[in-house]
Amino acid sequence: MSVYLSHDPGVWIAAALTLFIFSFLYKDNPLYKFAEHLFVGVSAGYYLVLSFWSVLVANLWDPLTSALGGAHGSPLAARLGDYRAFLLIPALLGLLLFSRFLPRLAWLSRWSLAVIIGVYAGLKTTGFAQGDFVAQVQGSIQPLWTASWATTVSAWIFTVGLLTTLVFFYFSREHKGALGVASRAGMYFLMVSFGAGYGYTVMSRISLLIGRLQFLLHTWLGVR
Amino acid sequence: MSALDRLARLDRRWIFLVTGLLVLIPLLWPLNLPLTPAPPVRAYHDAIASVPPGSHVLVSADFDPAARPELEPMLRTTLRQLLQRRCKVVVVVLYQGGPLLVDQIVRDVAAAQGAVYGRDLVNLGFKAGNEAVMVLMGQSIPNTFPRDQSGADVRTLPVMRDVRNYSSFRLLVSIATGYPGTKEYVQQVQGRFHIPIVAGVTAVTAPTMYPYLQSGQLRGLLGGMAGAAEYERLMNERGAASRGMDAQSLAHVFVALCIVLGNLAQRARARREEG
Amino acid sequence: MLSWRAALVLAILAPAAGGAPTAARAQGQAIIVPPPVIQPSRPAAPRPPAPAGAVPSPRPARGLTWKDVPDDAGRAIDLQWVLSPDDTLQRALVQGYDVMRSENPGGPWTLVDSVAAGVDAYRDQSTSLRRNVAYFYRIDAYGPGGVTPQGSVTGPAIAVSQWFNHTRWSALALTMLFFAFVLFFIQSAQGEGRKPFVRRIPGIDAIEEAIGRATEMGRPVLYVPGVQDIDEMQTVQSLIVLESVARTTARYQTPIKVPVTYPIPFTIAQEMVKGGYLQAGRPEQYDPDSVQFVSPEQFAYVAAVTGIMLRDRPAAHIFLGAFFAESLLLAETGFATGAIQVAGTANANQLPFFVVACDYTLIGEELFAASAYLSGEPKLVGSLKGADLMKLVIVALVVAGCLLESFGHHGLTQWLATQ
Amino acid sequence: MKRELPLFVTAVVGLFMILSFFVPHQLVSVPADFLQQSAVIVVAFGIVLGGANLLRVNLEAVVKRQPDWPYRLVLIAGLLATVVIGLIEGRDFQALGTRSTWIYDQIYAPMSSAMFALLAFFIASAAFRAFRVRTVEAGLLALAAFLVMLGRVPIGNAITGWLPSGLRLGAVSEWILRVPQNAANRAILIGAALGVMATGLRVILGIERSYLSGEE
Repeated sequence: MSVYLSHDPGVWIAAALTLFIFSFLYKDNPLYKFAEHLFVGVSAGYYLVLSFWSVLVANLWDPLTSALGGAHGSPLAARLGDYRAFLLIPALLGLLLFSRFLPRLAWLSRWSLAVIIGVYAGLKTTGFAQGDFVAQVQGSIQPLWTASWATTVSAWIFTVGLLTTLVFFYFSREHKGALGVASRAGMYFLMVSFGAGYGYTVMSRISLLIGRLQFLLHTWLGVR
Repeated sequence: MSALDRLARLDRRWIFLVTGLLVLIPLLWPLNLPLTPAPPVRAYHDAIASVPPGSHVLVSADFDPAARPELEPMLRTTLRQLLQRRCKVVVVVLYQGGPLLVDQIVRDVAAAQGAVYGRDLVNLGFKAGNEAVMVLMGQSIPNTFPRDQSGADVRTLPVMRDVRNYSSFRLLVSIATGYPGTKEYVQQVQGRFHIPIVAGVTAVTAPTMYPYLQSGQLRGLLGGMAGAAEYERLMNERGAASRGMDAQSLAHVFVALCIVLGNLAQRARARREEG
Repeated sequence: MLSWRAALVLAILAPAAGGAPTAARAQGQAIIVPPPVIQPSRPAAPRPPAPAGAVPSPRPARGLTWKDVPDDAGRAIDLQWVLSPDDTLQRALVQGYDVMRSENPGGPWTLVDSVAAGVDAYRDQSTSLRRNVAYFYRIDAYGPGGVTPQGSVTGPAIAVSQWFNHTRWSALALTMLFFAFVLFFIQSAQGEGRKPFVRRIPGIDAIEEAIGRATEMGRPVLYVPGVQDIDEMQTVQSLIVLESVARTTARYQTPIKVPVTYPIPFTIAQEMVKGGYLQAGRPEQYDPDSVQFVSPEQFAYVAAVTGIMLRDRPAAHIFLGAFFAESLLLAETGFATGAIQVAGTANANQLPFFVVACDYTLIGEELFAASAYLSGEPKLVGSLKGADLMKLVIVALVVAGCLLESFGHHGLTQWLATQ
Repeated sequence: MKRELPLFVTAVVGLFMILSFFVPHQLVSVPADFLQQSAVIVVAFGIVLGGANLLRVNLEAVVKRQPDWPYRLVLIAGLLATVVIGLIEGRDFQALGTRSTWIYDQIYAPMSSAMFALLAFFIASAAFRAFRVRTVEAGLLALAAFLVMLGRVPIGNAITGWLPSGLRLGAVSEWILRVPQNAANRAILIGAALGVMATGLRVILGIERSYLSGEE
């Protein structure tokens, strides 16, 4: 095993910041606090720049200036994906958000919120109706008698698990008697599912540590 | 004070230390435990292997550096398999922290495979808006991504000549860490535009993908580093994921041991407090 | 029987399988018009004229049919044809096909697109295609020997806009049924003016208990509304619950801290906390800095929140909303501080960590029930009843579906199918 | 009016978006697409608003010399440096070799990954301290975790190699994920979908009006 330290100052900075964050494992300390605050500042700045160039400029400013500059006919002749002067509406709604800095006009920002909430509430409602509700119900339907006994047993366990867990989410009655038994079975299925989720997740978490250690070992210290 | 008693009062920093060492040591001295590809991994590999050469494949790479150790090997191996099959690859990024990282990987693999940027593959870069962007892409991809990652007009790129929307693609590969990701593609795109999807996800999200796998909404699935390593195995490579699996094995055993020891210790303490 | 769409997919997936299309059924009325006059150089086509001699030009494709793509806004037409007999792997006479389009059976023809040899279907959705316009199509086979136009043209093909997407019948029916249930129960609860019965949900009851504990200890309450933007309904739900929580903390005169990841939820969270203090009759105690914008980056956010946990030492941590990997960092760091913790999320893969490290956990739908449960308003509680009735419908659907499948009837499954 | 009109806008927009899912006609799909575009743009404005807010709050803390003000200064410096450099570098700020790329690679990415890597330590500690098997429920949770954890790595199959292939840990963990885990997960998905739809409906119809609360 040989060691070959990196000569790139950037790698040294990255390694130092990594170690600052890891120092939290020992306890909260000034190095961690430094990294924490730097991280919050840089990440917020990064998102700001990203939104500015990739949405505000690319999707708003560019099409708007070209439409108002008369680049392709009437600025109002909108069609799918090309909204021309109509883009002034989201621009106005976006600017209204800044009314929050003026307490007397802060209520104006509700207009922007109203549109955003309306769009996403509507989109999500149907998205979940199709993708999570209908599709999941459909996916749960399977034959309960098959040629292979292993498949049949699994199908029964699956169906019982699904139905009892749904019963667990039933709010209109006290969970007593038969309902109580079913809801208890549902609880057991939930617990097995959570355990499996925990066990499965370990891999993901360890992976991240492996990634960081590989960086420290190979990229920074140059261990071969 | 008994050993179990002392264990019950154990400072969690000792656990941190052991975890760190168990991961570090096999990275320095590998054990090379064997790998067997699971059926969803094989299905993922086969779905790509059955795309006719020359057709377009859409790769949505939605992860940030945090998910890199798990998803980067998947993206690399996937791009390699696609380019070796002479597929035309279009990469998009909908996850905020990802564009730069993905661009580096794409260029790196393209260079290694001798693929020509703009002719064999393109990286359209990032667009904010989550599902809304997914739906917009169903109308028109060149309108949604007028410029690629490096600012070139996508209409001038040969690889984009036949690309209109999802129907221009034979397969959608979603390599995703969270939201927006595979789940949203299944909901918004698979439901509306009927394009076959395969996915590579972190080990965390993998269990929630099983319903989609079972219902046929996903054609194949890579889950976490193990999925990536098994996929590398199918491609006869020994990449970063395969190398990390030894550390995984030891750490998994340790966490399992923690559950057992934690309970033994707690029980001992409870008994002593009773007595 | 194979649907037309399935046939198209099969045809695409098996392009070189002998060249015979799986189901070339004439769905559009293909009218046969006299073959177009073959001109040696076509204005619209990019192909060079055939070199004389050497290689013969390919025989033409035939049997072109069209079909308006269903369930769209009149933006596309599907075409399918029978491959040229020369389109085989052995005889490399065909390199591909040009899809030609005209508004007139006699031309002039414009090139829409080219497809590779072995492909016998094409979906014309070019931006130049207009709805409600009659088009004629022709498929030209081309190869090293030159271009051979199809012997006949097909048309008039018209892309028509539809008012209903037929693949979404099941989603529409079930959504409408569900909405009807919810609205019915809301209406009847409002009419009767009393709260319908809902069983106790311990996790939600624990929220008030936690705030009470914090008040006794004289320490603040930490409220984490998830790490997603406003386009996530869990965030919306969590912000709604935040108002009730803020009302309680205002009543107990306990400070609340709300770090937020995204600006829009941040704006709404401010309104909510302010609203809560207003409702509790203590607007003067509202501290505008109690709601704090941090960063959309999930781990920058976690770093800041764990900072609050360690330095301000809140006695109650309430995590409600959409969570990802950060759930474990938050819950485990919180566990170490000894605070009472209540969590709730619909992100199934994060629930294990909350269940393990928190005192109470709201699972999935319980999170969405929280605002109604906490408010105690009859009409909101009524909507929970609607969801419950829908669950009974689902149970019935699954049982009926499984039985039907067991006896080999696939009707219900197909009706529900979204793909 | 300051409250009712926005609520009305939410209702109209929300119902229209629901409609657009079922109606492909251009009179519906084009405006719906425009609304989605608009939402994306307004959200981007929000990010700028958030940045301004962050700056304001932290500058105040520095001016008032709050206890942690030097760290706040670090935050402000990080924020301003990233924004100013990104804006100066223009729309190609993410190209290879720019300063923005350097900041991303050497500062943002390593810290993000390092925070994430902390999870590896916490998951072990949670297993040791929090996995208390006192009830049947907790026992099932621990058992499933134990089996899946070992079954997902090569070593699990290695130690159960003497069993028939269907009973090896790898196969057992696959079964747990595929059958009981999947069943409960699906019930959570369906329940949550109902919750999302009900909340969406209540918000759209203004029954759950409080997202626009606060004073008039």
